Amino acid sequence: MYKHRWMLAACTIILMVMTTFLPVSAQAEKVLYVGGTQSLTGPFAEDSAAVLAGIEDYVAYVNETKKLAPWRSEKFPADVKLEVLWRDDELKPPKALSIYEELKAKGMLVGRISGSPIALALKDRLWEDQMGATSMASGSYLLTPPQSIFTYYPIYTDSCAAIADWFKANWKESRKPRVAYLTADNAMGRSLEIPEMKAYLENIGYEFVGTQYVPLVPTSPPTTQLTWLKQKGVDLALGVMINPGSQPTVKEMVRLGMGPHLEYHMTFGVALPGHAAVFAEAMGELGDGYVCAGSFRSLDDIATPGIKFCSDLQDKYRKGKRISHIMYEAGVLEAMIQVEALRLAMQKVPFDKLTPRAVLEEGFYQIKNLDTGDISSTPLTYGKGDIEGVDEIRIDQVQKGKSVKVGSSPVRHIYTKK
Amino acid sequence: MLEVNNIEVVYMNVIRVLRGVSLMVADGQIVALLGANGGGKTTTLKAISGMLKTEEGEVTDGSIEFDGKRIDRFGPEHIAVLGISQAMEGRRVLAHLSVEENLLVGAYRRKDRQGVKQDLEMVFDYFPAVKRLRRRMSGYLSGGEQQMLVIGRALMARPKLMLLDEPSLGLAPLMVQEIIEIIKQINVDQEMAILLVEQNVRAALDIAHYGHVLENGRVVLSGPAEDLKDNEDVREFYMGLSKVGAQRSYREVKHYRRRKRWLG
Amino acid sequence: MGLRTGTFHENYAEEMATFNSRLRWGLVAALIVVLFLCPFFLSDRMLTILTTMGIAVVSVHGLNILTGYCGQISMGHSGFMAVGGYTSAILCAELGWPFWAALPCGALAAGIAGLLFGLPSLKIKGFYLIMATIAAQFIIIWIIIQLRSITGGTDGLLVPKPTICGISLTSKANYYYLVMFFVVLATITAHNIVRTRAGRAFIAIRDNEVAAEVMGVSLWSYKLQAFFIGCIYAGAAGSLLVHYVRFASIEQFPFMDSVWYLGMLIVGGMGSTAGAIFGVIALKLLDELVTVSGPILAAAVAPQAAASLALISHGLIIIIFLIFEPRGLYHRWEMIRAYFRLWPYSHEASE
Amino acid sequence: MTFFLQLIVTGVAQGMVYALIAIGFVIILKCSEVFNIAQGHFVLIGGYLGWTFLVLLGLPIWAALLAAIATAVIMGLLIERLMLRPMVGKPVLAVIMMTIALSTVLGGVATLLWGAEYKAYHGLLPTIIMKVGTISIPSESLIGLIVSVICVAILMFLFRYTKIGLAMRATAEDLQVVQSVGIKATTVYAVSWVIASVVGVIGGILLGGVSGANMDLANIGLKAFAVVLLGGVNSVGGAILAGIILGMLENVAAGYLDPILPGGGLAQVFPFFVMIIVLVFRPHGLFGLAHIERV
Repeated sequence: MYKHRWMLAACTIILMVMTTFLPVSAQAEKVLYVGGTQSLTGPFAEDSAAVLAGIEDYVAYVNETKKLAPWRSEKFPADVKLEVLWRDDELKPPKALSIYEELKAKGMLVGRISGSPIALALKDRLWEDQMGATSMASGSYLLTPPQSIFTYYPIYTDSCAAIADWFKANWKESRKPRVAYLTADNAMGRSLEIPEMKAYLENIGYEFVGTQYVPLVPTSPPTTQLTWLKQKGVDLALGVMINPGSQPTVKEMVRLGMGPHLEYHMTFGVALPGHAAVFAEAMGELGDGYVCAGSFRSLDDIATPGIKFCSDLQDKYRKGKRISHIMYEAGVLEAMIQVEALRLAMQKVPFDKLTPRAVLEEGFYQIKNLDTGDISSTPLTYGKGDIEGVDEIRIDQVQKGKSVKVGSSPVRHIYTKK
Repeated sequence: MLEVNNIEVVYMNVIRVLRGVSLMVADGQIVALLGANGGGKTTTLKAISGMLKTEEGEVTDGSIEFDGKRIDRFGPEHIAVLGISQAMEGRRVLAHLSVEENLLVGAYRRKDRQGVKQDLEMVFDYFPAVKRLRRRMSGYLSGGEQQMLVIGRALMARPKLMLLDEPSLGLAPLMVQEIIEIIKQINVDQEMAILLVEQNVRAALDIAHYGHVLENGRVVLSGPAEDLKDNEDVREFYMGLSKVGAQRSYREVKHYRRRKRWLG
Repeated sequence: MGLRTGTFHENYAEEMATFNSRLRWGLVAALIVVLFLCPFFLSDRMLTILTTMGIAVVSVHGLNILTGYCGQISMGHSGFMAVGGYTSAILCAELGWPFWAALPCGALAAGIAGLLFGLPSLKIKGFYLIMATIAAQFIIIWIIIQLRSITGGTDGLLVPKPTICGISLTSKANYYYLVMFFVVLATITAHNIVRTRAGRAFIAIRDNEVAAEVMGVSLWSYKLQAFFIGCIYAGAAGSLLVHYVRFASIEQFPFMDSVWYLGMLIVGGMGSTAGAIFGVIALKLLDELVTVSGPILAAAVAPQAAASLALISHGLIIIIFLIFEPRGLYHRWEMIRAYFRLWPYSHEASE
Repeated sequence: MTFFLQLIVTGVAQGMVYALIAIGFVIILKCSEVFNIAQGHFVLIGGYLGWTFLVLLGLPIWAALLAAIATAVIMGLLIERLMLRPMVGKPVLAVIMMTIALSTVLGGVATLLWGAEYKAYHGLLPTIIMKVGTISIPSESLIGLIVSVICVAILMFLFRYTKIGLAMRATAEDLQVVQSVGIKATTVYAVSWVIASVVGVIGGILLGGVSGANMDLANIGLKAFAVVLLGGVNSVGGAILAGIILGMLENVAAGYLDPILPGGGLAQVFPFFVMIIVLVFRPHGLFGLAHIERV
């Protein structure tokens, strides 16, 4: 009996595995897929889950109303149904490869990049298949050379340059301001360290001091790194750091008396993943002075049409389980871009002739001034070689526990495209 | 008190070590288990104390009864509580614990604090050498002292039956004599039954009431200690004594035959 | 035609033959043919899965020699893969070497790294060795980041498209053939290494180090040999992986991969060539199953359920195998074979 | 000079938390010869438990601590019963693999219950602000120091003067002997897992108060291994001293060498360098008891 149980178990497992490899049944209606890889495991898990929710809600909205957004008059073709297709890649490049092949085989025409390792693993393949993709990650690696991955906020170096511009504009003293990097110890954080960035900073009148690394998520306060900055007399610290990393860092900074309004004057600015709104909410007045470039608006900023739209989506499709994470906006945005690319492509190419290439060339490249209802800093424009959709960067600062817009700066395109 | 009925022991489902061993220990008796290496003496003790289970061994046949209760399915912790305590082979002191702590470990399952204290003094009375070292880390004791400590620890549990595995192994002859005498004394004073495994046959038979000889997992000879002491085979094989004057060549042939009969 | 039930060897050559019956020969040949034909009827996705499986098989064969046969537990295997991968990537990208020359160099470099980090194994074992190899993993990755000028640091390194004799290996089918060639090669060599003098020495060291030394096995030499050979496999696998992704980045060689290679060995069965393959297939299939069932589970329960599925299922599989089937799938496979071979008198062999 | 002193002070405070986590590891190792790779995951669970009780349920600090400890006790008992007991007597590798599997399962459970999210609870733990001249002492680390000292004192008392402590020390020496006197080894194992789990969870709450709870909290377990090796795997006192030494060395090395190195990030790998050096030159650590192997 023991042996039979074993065989039964083996058979069940084999059957289960087999069923997953069966092709999806052909559907009568016209279906297009939106979505792509998600990283529900790993450091971006939280962001990715919120993005997924945003994509799902936006797709449900388009399917139901056939509208693209409340403020837009264009209609999505009535006979085409959208479906969300996604797989968890656990932020492992080899896994992303097979997921990508699977989604492609299922007939997906647009892709999604959930983090820098995935971007690095997939960007060549996407380019070979001429598939356009939206991305949550935005390091300089996306630009070597600019390919078919599109971001909806500026890449990290451009964001940091915007902070440097803003800080320099408000610099009152006669001496050169001193700048250093205080950044996450991974590919994302280190994407700042390109020669062009340093050259730009020195060019606009900074004295560059050096770099300190903080673990992506520190398990102890980064006292050493901060003390070093203090000792070197740094005025502005730039970094790419996600929220879990910047909260303890800022907390320790305040404790050591470092901050724009504290006895040691130093400003800490991060490129987008710091999400000023979330940060302000979690830290309250403790986080005063923290600067974040390219952040999304806070989810309770209902006056903005895009944010109102997000809120309405949640009311409608997510009763009782509202997502408070700011990357929900990114999900809506990402779905918006993907759907727009598909819609534009369908205007030029008949439905059954749609290929990834057609969507890339007739879709993504043709997106001009896509009105996102101010979710992104500016309307989005893409083209061949132009993967950064926005051309202006919002700069927010935490003041009295609230995220406040303090300025904006044009995208500098720091990275010299090879 | 203890009754071992025709037990068979198999290790790792393959190696059969005991092939039908029976023995009895009556109240207040010292029973000696004798025999050469690999005969199954230690295995018999482990089967009784339940220690086999920690070494992938198993009693596959026969039964072990203690005070009328079958114990061959019990784990070592359970058996220890019933009143059997074992002093294992090789002076297994808890090296990084002090002497006194070692002894207290022996009395771990006892609830009567006063009794434990008295027994501690009793053990120190038996082994005055150990008393001087009561605060010392036991790993640094000499071989004889460690052996005393191990016996003392077994004693601390106030067992009804004590299993002693080769208390004389690797000790100087004088020390052997001392330990053997103390065992006898414990037996007399405490009226404690003792099952003694020994290679030092003469010393064992001096104090034992009854003896069994194990060869290849079988009891080949048993009887009162006095009889065994006089037994020609025992004398020859285990005490190295032979009849004076016997012709050498003949003796060797006979030796071989007799040996063969034993082992067969 | 039935299955052979006894030993029919009549001379030493037969005893030592790798495949001791015509049936075996036939099976192996058939398997190779099937592997060859795969690209003609399998989808790109299946080829991708098979290719990544193949790369893992090469790597796990190395780990099997080191851990399964020689008993030197390594939890830095992914780090050694990184050495191989980066070496060949640098040779190709910076020095313009051809792929066929860079791959063996990568393997060799990993082997040398293995020797270096294997040195502590002469003094330590068990848990301590595991710690040393974990340290190796992190130190290797750190050194790669430090050598930014040649490795690209955390940005990674673009690797040119691999070609062999003018044939571009960029198509999925071509690369699949390349990987399968290495899989077959690795399997045959791994299977044979165990039958050599060194292989027997490894097993002796695993079973009892002190006894092996007393019997004249030079621990010093053979342990290092095991590290060297095991890491050569890792290096080759790392090199294959890097050229497959056409990008070298430290994120391709995470610490957890080292752990899962060991997991594959346990599930498959330590110390058997077939076991290594079984383990890779089993865990990779589980991985795919988890990926596919993620969205379903997320819709039915909660998104977190999908995210935790991968971690929990992997952990549980290992736990179940450790408790109920510690000798791995290969042992079960042998049992089933014995069952059918002796059928209908097979009740003895079933357990 | 101020910079150096600041590094040292930070290092000591950090090292104390490492030590606390390392102690849990040492206790399991001493009693049952199990190398618990999942020790870092107890910390992870602890961090999230802290958030659950302090923020989600809004309990006062003492109640939260008690609740977390109670949860840790149950967790320790369950793990020992379900995973480790079937492994008694199995080879070292199998047991280690089991704890690795345990670590992924714990990670999965944390993801399932808390969605792998970053949960912060700044300012909910009591803090002591101290400044000596220009050097400031991290307040949470000071609390960590005090809690660690209390934990260690309790454990020392437990080991020296209680019956179960005696049984635990005896079990660490010789399992068979302990069984032969009627001590249930499984009880001892269960107690050691409970202690390790409680200590880990307390460490997790302390760290959670510093940096918030996140999946990466588990990585601190790897640093604790370096501490354990440096101190000697079977020495509780060694773990404390080694924790402080390592915390200091790590900070000084990172403070002075990081700016020179092209890639930086030395603090993260420094424990592993220490580990290799210790393994090569002094495998039983600074304070460990040398083990004599018998064939």
